[in-house]
Amino acid sequence: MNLDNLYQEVILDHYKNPLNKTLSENFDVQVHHINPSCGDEITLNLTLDGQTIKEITWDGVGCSISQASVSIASDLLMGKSLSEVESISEEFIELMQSKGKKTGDEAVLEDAVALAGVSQYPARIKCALLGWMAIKDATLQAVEKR
Amino acid sequence: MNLDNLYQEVILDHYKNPLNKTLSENFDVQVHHINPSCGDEITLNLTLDGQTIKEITWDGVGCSISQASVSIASDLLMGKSLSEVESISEEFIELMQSKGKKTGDEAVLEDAVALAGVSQYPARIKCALLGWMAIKDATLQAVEKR
Amino acid sequence: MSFNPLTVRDDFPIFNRTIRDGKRLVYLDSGATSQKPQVVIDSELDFYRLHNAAVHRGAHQLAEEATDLFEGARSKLAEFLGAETDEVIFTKGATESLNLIAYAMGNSPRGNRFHIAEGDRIVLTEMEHHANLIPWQQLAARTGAELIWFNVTADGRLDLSQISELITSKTKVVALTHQSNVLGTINPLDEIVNAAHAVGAVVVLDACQSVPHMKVDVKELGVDFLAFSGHKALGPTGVGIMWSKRELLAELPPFLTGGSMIADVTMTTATWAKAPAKFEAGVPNMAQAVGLGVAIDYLSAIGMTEIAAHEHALTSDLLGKLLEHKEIRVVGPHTMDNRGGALSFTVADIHPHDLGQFLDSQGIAVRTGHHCAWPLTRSLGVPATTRASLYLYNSIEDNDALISGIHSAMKYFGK
Amino acid sequence: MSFNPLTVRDDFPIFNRTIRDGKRLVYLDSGATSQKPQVVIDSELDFYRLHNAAVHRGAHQLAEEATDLFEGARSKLAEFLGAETDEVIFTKGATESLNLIAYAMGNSPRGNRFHIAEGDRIVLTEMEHHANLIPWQQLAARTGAELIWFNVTADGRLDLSQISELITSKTKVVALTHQSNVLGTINPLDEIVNAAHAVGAVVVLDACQSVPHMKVDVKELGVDFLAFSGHKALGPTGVGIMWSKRELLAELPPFLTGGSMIADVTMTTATWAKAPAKFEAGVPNMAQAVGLGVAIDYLSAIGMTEIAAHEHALTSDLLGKLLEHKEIRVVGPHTMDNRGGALSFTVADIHPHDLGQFLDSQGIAVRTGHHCAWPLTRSLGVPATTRASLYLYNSIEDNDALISGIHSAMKYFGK
Ligand SMILES: Cc1ncc(COP(=O)(O)O)c(C=O)c1O
Ligand SMILES: Cc1ncc(COP(=O)(O)O)c(C=O)c1O
Repeated sequence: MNLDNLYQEVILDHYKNPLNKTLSENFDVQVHHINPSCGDEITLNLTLDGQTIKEITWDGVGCSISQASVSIASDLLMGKSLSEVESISEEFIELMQSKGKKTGDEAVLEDAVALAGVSQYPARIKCALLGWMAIKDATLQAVEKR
Repeated sequence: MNLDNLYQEVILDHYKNPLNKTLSENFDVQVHHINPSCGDEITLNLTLDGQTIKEITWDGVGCSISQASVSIASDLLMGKSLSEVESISEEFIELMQSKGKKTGDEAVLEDAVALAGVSQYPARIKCALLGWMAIKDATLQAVEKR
Repeated sequence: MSFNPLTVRDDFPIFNRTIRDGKRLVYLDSGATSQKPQVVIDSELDFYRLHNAAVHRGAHQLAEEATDLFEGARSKLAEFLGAETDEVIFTKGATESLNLIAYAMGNSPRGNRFHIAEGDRIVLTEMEHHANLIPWQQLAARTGAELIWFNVTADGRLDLSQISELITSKTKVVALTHQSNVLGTINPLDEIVNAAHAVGAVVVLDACQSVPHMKVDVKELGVDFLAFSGHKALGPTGVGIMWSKRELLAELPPFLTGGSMIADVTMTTATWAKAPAKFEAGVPNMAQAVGLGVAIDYLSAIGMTEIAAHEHALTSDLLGKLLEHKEIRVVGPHTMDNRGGALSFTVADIHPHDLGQFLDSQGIAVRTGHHCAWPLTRSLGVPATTRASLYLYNSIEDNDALISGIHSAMKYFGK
Repeated sequence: MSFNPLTVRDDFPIFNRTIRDGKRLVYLDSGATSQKPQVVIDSELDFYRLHNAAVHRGAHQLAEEATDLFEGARSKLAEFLGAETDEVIFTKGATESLNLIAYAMGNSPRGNRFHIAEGDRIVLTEMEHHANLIPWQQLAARTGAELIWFNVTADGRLDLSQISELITSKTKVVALTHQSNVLGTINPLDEIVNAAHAVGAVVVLDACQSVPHMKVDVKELGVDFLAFSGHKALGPTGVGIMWSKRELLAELPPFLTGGSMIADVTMTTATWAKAPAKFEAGVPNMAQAVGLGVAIDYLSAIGMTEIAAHEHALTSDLLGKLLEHKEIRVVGPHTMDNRGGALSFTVADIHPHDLGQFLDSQGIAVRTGHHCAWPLTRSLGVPATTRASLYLYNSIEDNDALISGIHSAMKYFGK
């Protein structure tokens, strides 16, 4: 097992230069998620436009995996329809649980395939999922709110 | 280890024909002791006369060891001075804790030396001590009462 | 019997030793604790030797492996019980599991479905083990709730005739044993579960004497909580299970608090993780949980149906042989329907403690006393009994050793 | 150093394995859990293989032997701690021990010296592990008592300046850790114990990080309750100790209720056995208690003073090496007085989780995160740190491996 599988260039890039890491002033829903096992925290704002996610912005502290993952997810899922968001998220979760057996479909997951290596480090899966779970939660709340 | 060391003739005799096993009507103190690990129970009446135990009577249910031991103790300690009772009881407790290494001084313990074998069966020591503990408790209470 | 208990016995190293100067070990005390197969012992050993680390807490390889093994054991237990993985809580034993349920209910604030207060009722049975009696007495005392119970008939069955007086709209909890550790009685659950659910009460099942001996599927039973101890099911000491439904665990407040069970903590407040973590504060009994998983594998490989059939045949044989003697009084059902392999009896007026001691001198291990069900033995008029309890490694020759031991004891004590 | 850690390491089978494709195991996570010497593993194995039976419950030979071993372990623990035998309670771990104390106090009726009510105060410190924080939060919430605490200074020491405002006639309990699992700080007890006793309060000591590492004598310390976990002291998982004084245990109500802890039981009432039985409901974690006894023997044979000296030297070495680097921030005392071998630090702005992962790839096991002391790490402005914690099997080469691992990590993450 090579550490470079975990810390791919793409991940370190997102970690250093995270996307959408400025909380927007306006939003439909704001959520705050914590990873209690390591103390990582994230605040995430989400706005819907009809059946589409219009905007995701966030702020937080955490390891490279959790920060890169939310950066990638916010970029990937913004502008997608709710059903696309659901299927992409499911595919990502499956990738995370694959114990190194899947590489991920780049056509669907784009940069998120770089996180494939995480699935070989069970303690890190929660890091990679933190942002995705926040987005899922925020989306559900936003839909409910209407 | 031979079971006959535990169940000596003297013990089985006391078990079949227990001494002082009729509760007296008058007493200074009545105590009720239980061995919670096996459910044995004993009620014991005790009367002092100055510095001497005047009367011990009892009733109860229990195994041969507990029944024989209280029968022997009631007989042995009745009529003895409080300080004699204390030293005899201490000697008996030491015998019980001797893990088979002591045989007991017959001049002091009389029939109670027949219980020496109990010390090799740790689970039975509590049975043998049930009556002695009741007498000790009753004596203390009787002294306090004055 | 579709397996050979003598072959099974080879898996249990303790049967290689002898008792009291060379006697064969006739172990008839599995109701107190079971013996352990080598694979279970080895699994604890391997955990310490190869994978020991604090689970859920480290990013290093040992911690990953330990977590995998620990959570793997949870999955095994869940499958074995027909439960969801996150419904299985590791405790130190059934006693803790039952206290957990009672204390957590006591911690439930007003408005919570488990909140118990004056006017509420907690329903037990007269045949409960102290572990499923005293925690409820204490909860009743703390909350002002009323404690009432099903009586036991002279032949050792639950008296259901008063069910509609006992289980009413006031009833919040019905806690009972699946199989009596004294009588061997297997209690009928359907009627009780239906009555309880009809009034919105939950059913807590003490499965200490059933899970090790028969197929138990929590969904089929329909109960709401279930508790048992690993050490009675071929597992290590120091581990037990508390199971409940996901939606109930979500509502139930935690019991033990501390590390690894929180969502967030400040100096004055704390919020909880989801089950199972919510109920597993602290570094868990990891090696023991892993060992219990292996015990479950071992039982499953033989088959719970086969084990139950084996014990049924053995119990039937022993019950018949005990009932042949008019000096022997069997306390508990004399018939084999809904009856497991715990057989309590008295022999003439030989005190059980003396009988047990004599049997021990023959290498035969039984238990004597009130078996931690004192109210039951008192109500049956037998403050103490001798109990033989059977398991998969017992055989007809063990039964015969017991019967011949009883004969010799009667001679020895002059009866 | 009067013993050779490399020889000691031979006693611990886990050091024969390698990490991540052949790397030597550099285990710096003993603060989470310690590794186990072969003798401890063997003692559990032998219990199951030769003596397994339910203690205190049977009149047969196995039960006698099991009871002897179990009670023998209790005596060893008592001697080790300078306590009386019947003052030593076996629990499943420190978390249960601390919950036991808090819940039992919560069970104390009015008139009992442990009764806690509105107006009373519970005093903690800001450096407590969640296990010595949340149970008290919950007790305060249930009783209406006030929860207050000692602050921690910037250099990781207890700020005693407010002692007279904190410990007043309203104070019933002062609960604190002996050694911080994050900072390594060893707390001064004399002043706190004297202040508490002067107002009639009891002192509860969380000794998880002290008992395994230095000579702890309960009489000398003068505290009233003490808790620790076996698994951090070379012992098995699933066993811990709660100690208190005989006269306090006599007055403290029980916590877990069930079998083997009673004097008498009816359907509606129960009275309690004397300590230790009163606090040990159910079939205990027998094999684990026995294993802990053997761990204590092992520690005593090497000598707690020698172990403390060894750790002091190692800690001093590592602290010095860490402080040399301006990119490394050590959280906790930078001097060696009253300082144990838990070293928490951050490295540049590499997240501890990433640093830990990198070190793991080199075979180095550390812990990262808030170490179950979240209020502390938050108040120090470091939501997460990396922690190396040292024990008797560590050596200077382990320290050097860590330092060189940190260098490589800085290169890897481009710092
Ligand atoms: C200071 C301190 N207190 C309490 C605990 C809790 O111990 P356990 O999780 O073994 O119950 C720990 C360890 O996790 C600790 O380091
Ligand atoms: C029916 C029943 N319930 C509860 C218990 C308590 O189990 P443990 O002592 O393992 O916690 C036992 C066994 O002792 C039992 O037989």
